[in-house]
Amino acid sequence: MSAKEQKKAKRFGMVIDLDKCTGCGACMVACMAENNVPFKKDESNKLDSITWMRVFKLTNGKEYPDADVCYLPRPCQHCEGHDGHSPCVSVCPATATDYSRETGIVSQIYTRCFGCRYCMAACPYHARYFNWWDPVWPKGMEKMLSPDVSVRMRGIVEKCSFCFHRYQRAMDKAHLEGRRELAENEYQTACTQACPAGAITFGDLNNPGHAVYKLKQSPNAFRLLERLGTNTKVYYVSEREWVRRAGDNYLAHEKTGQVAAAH
Amino acid sequence: MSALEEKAKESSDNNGGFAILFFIIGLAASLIFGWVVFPKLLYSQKKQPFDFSHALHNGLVDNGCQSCHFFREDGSYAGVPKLAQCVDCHEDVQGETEDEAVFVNEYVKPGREVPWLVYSRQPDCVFFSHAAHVKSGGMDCKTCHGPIGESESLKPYEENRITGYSRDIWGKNIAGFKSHTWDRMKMDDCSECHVKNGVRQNSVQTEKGACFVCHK
Amino acid sequence: MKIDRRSFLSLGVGAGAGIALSPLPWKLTDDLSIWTQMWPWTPVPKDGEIRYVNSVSTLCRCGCGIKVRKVDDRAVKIEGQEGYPGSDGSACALCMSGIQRLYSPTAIRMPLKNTGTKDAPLWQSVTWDAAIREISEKLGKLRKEGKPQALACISGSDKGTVPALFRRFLQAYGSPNFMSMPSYEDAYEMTLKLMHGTDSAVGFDLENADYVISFGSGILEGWGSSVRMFKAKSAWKDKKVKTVQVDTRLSNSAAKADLWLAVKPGSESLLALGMAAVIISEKLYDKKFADQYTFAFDSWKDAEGKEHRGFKEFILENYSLSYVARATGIEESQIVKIAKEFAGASAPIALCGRGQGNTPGSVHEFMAVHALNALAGNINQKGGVWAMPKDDYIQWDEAATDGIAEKGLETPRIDGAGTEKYPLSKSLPHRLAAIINAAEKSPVEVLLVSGANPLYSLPDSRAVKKAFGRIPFIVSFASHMDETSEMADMILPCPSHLERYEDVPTPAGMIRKVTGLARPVVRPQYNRKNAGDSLILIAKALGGSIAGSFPWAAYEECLEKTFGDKWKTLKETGYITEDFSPPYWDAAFATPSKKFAFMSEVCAGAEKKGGTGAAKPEGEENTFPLLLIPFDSMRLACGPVAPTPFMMKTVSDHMLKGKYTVVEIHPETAQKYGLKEGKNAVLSTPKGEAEVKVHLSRRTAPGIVAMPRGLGHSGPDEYISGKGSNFNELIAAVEDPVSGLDAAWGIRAKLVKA
Amino acid sequence: MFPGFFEWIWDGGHMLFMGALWYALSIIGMGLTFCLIKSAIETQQGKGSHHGDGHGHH
Amino acid sequence: MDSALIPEGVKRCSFGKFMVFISIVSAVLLWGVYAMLLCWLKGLNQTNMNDYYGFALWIWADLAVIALGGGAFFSGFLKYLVGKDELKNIINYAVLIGFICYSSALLILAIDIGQPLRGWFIFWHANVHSMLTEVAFCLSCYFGVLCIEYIPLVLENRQLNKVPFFHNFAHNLHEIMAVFAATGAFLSFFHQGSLGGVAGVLFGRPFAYREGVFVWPWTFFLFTWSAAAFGPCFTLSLTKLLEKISGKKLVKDNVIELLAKISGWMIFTYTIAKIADTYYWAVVTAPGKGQTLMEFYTGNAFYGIWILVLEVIIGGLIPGLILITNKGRKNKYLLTTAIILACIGVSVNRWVMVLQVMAVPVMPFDTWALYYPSWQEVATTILPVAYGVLLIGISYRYMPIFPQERELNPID
Repeated sequence: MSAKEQKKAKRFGMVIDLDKCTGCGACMVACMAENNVPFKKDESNKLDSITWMRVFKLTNGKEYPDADVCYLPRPCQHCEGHDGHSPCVSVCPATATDYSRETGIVSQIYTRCFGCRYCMAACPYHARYFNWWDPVWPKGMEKMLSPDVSVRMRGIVEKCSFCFHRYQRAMDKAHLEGRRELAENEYQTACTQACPAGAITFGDLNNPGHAVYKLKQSPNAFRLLERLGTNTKVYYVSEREWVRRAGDNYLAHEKTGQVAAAH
Repeated sequence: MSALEEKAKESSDNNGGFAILFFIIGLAASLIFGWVVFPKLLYSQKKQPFDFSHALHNGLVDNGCQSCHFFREDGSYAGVPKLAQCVDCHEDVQGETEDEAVFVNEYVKPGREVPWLVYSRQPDCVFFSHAAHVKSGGMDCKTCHGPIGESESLKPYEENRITGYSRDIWGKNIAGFKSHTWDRMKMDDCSECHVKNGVRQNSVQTEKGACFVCHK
Repeated sequence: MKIDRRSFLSLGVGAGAGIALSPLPWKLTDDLSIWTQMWPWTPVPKDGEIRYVNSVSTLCRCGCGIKVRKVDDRAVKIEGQEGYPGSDGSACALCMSGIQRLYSPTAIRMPLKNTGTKDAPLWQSVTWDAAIREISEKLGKLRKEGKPQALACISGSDKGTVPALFRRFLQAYGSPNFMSMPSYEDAYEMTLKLMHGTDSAVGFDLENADYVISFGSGILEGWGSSVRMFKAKSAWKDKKVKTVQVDTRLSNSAAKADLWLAVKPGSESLLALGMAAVIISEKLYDKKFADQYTFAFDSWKDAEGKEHRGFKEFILENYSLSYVARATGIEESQIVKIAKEFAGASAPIALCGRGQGNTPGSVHEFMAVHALNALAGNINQKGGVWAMPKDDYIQWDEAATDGIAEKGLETPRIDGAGTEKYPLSKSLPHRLAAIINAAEKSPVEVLLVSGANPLYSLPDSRAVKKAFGRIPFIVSFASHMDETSEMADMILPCPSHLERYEDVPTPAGMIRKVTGLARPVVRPQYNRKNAGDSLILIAKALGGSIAGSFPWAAYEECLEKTFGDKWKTLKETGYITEDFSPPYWDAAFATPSKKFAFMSEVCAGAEKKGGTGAAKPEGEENTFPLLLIPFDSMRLACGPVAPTPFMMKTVSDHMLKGKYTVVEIHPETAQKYGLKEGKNAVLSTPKGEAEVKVHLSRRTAPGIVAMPRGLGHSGPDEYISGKGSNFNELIAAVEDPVSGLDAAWGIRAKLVKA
Repeated sequence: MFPGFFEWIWDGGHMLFMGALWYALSIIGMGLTFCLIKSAIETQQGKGSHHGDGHGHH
Repeated sequence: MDSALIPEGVKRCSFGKFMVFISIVSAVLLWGVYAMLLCWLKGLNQTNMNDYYGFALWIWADLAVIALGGGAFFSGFLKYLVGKDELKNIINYAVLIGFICYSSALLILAIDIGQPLRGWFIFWHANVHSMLTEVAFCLSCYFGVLCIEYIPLVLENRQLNKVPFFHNFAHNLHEIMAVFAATGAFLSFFHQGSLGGVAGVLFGRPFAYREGVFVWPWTFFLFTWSAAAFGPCFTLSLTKLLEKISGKKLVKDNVIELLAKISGWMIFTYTIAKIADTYYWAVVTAPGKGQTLMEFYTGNAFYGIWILVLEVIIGGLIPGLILITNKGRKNKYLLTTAIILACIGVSVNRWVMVLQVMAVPVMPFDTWALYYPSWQEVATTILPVAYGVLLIGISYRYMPIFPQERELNPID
């Protein structure tokens, strides 16, 4: 069974069209609502504000009126690194974060994590968040919490899970119906579903039948900090060269998209 | 520790043996405390709202456990029955037991859900798919839940005062030993079976099942 | 033998060894770590059966079709409802986080009476009976005194059954003073009235347009039916439809457009007219439309033989390319290029209404932009601008009026709408504050507020606050505490949007009729009544013809009767739609000439040579050297509903930092006034001042201060209030000379280091 | 930490790391035990007493 | 009052004076304990750390004290394994300082983690691929060794030594100390390296990342080397400090000079290795990841190239050069300057490898994150200092730390 399963290994990932992303923030809200993300009275210090999905603002640095901005939604990139050794997975001392070869998802187990924050130091995308505070919901509002996702306690690290609970739920249904495989639309992340501009596409990057498979092959597709060898599963697409260039560190003479870590 | 013990030993010829005696007294007392008294202190005993005979009901239904503990259409598992499932038969007191009367008068009539204490409730961090185990894995209920379907009354619910979890998760045995598959429901017990059956050994970290199989 | 220290030591060592060999320390260590997973103060969500309920969210202006995920009777998540017209499968951030409003601790749970003062309210809960009695007694007395016109109402909208019930109540009561909160839809309505001669709402066939030019409309900032706009924008990208954004600031719409035309502030209409001039002079306009279906395109002689100049000549004379280029800051070649592209496209569309469209704007500007659509011949055409008949599902009998009511209804409106000065407008609530403040005694003695938060949303909100302080009796129909409710004397709480039935009329810009139904998704939590129900109760308590005008037992019955045989479908499917195909040009216009009018008689004389068409911002340039303009964001809500905690979390730290609004200024401006990134400054305008933080950005031109709208709420919600400043406290309304609508797009300002 | 734990894998890395660890731990443990026992025996034999007051010898 | 506890043949200040000293230091200690309790009870929101700065002052303090405490293992290594017998005159003090440093390091780690009650997961559920696991294991084991090395010192107190068992136990521990020292040195070599590895393996952070051999990045070796090199300087500076305070010569010059000489050569060679490493990193590693050296040192308000100069030249090359010359070691002022500069140098290195790593943006559109510690962080960082001062004070007063003290300061 396991050898067969291995063959069908999935690599769930995203392709985000940055030319479509409007920076409206719907993905962030959908993510927060889906994943019981806590909120504080003041969230304007973005350095301690938990947003699994964060929309970064990129600017081209040019003078008015040649200035341009672009928004870049950044979920956890679910790095594969080299054979699943993503920057964060290999450093966690207590095996609280793991890479699944079955789905390609980097998990974070809140009850295992003891809050050393080494994974945060390791993640160049700042996709990991520490619960500096106890999560507190205003009286009565804890009613909105979803039982599908554990509420995190103070003192541990959390991050985007690609809405893995949706996969679990969908698999539940599949098991009941005697299936082991999910259709593309059966497992979609909350942000993908919520994006009104349709900028996010989610699916199995290994499956030629899924939309992401084709989209990631666009000549305008790139990944964040690709040359670090993080081997991420979130692809971005933009027709604008300055945006593609902003996705990685380039030396002045290097051409956009010409440098990437070998795998 | 043994430095002191040795020190006590060498202290003097006339009370050296006495020191050993005290050592033994201390040892015995704390062993008794740790093995016998401590578990009693650690767990609080709670009574179920009223008693329930699985055996009796099991005899009345056609479909075994799934008659009441069923799957919902979305694949999720309904678990402990809701009031609505019981009222069909229990609209009025029909049997002779006091417990049924309690059920009908205190819960059915005011339309209040029974606050059952669930022995097998896993911690919130656990995702358990009954569908995967029962439907795809072909497991029976007994493997994890034991012969509860044959029980005639409900045992007291023991709750760990510190963690708030049911004792059945850690197991009755305070040392954590088990003699049946259903004696404990800790992660090790899940992984034992998963490893044995080779269920998707996909974790990069452990070469066993990945964390997100059972966690949420 | 003696028991000495050593014996005790032995005992201790033995005990220690025994404990170590027992499960106690190990189990305790384990349990303590497990305890940290389940700290009693960390909530554990209860599991249950998951169900989805469809409804329509009324939080945003467009009304997003939503699908609510429930676990037993708890609503846990809101998603977009597939297939819902317009929003189809998505919802805006506000509607998506609506559960936070449902379960907000600031929800008003029972009728409240203010027993303190307006400045320091002291809320006392009262029974519904007592509340209704007190209100009806007040109202009864006012009528007895023969001044029913002293009752006024501010409604969030003028569409749908609840606003209709308020309008009806005022009519039966005898007051003409029903006001609805202004928006760009009012300006469009007036534009269509003047140019088409019809009483209609504007519709845009966005999905079929093949060239889009937006004159400041925040396509991606919440303008129109926001989710529909997002979807349209993405579709344009896929279909390679060119989009041009005319904007002073690099808004998100501008950034996403294929071309951003960074015009000088307030010169949008000039650019439109400049483009018109190019189109006319290059003869690129739709000749068939211009020749056959327009009036006064060319110069003409009237019956008396008097020469009248036509639109063509007027434009060519006054809007030369060089002048327009100079005034807008857009290069001549660019204007020509855009004009040619626009006229050359098969379905070009030009949109108007700045930002989210919360301020109506200048009617001339709308007319200038609409003239472009006309020149392109894209009126009532596929991919063009349509004049849509308004929703007509409310067909109630005329409200009965008695003598007092009739007399009251004859008095002129307090806000001046429909009077000699502004005969075309229906409601001008932004004028109310100044009128009340100028009067010796407030002409409004009882004010009903429903679905609106005028104290926050109207310009010059300090003056509004002062005016509201002078109104003797304010009744607020609200579900949550907001700025206006805090000024009320009585609050009649409404169920939240997920606990009540309500019809949701066709959203702005749609090209078919859509009526949605918001429904109770969860069991109502508190002792609240729908505004319609409260109103029916008040009417019944007042008796007479007023009670007679409200024949329904309850609001739900009213809804049911209103929709008649459609009610069943509405309730089952959640919405009903009705396709609409616009009439051809020969039957489309209802002006005296039955033709499209480029220039309306009403505006004659108002347009001077080379006029910009835009309002002049208030303030002296000497004292206030900068221009303050607002900008909108989808991450903030500017309507009657305040943003949710989730939305506040998404707000960039370039918009809000701690308790300060962050304003955008160009680095050059910063240098000129000695301001630094992230530092505090005092922003003042002729209307007020606020302490802000500055963010240096090249998205705005030098000399401009751009400030986000939707911040600066006050009130009990600690997640929303006390954060930043309300833009409306700094801006003043500028009356459009034709319509009286607020045409302000900015105000002069000063920024000084704090 | 111990073979049989969920996190344990029988691979080179684990064996090397844990081997070194257990090796060091056992040296420390054995050394300490050796000293304790030796000292106890020596004490029983009456060594180490500077003050000939009769204590510590049989 | 406490004269019965004071080692024979040495002079100590009056008990009253000592108590004043104890009280003052204890007050500081209590302040630290209060801050520590705040962090434990209210959580790490008491600090100014944030999601960009997950490692901050504490981890720096942790790495710094471990590097500075490296004098213990390296002196032990030199004495027991290399056979530099003269070092027996300073090894007790080195062990004491090491003990303080390591116990402090463990305490800091216990405060620094978000879930102290789950701290044992690092052992129980160990992930052997993590450098931090290696650190935790070796650190704890080596702390055990230090305890074993420190116990005989305690037992040699005049009163405790009267107990025959204690006397024998201390003696026997001394007998096989070489075994412990060897084990300790082995463990130390590893965990000092692992601490270097903590930053060096972060392949997502070009500022920290280093290539290396097998699983170990170059920082692994550089850290071990630097701890061995700079640790003795800390031992020496604290010896000088204690001599200054007590007004007595405690260790003979030849011992000091021997240790200084060894340290000097270690520092010198380390600095050359560090320069080579920096060069390779600046020319090959970082550009390979798309970044230039100066990108790491510009565009922010604090981290300039000065910090590299301070670390490598002022805190490395200069003290190294002073200490390898006979003249430098003999000159009291030069020696003192060199050992202080060396301590600064290694501390700056640890700072850079912790805090600057956090501060440098990696995503091109990200910005520098600067940070300053909260008072709770400062207090909990001072806590181990106070604890160390206290322990040195007590140990010096009641235990025969310096074998040469009696000889150098005869009481008439």
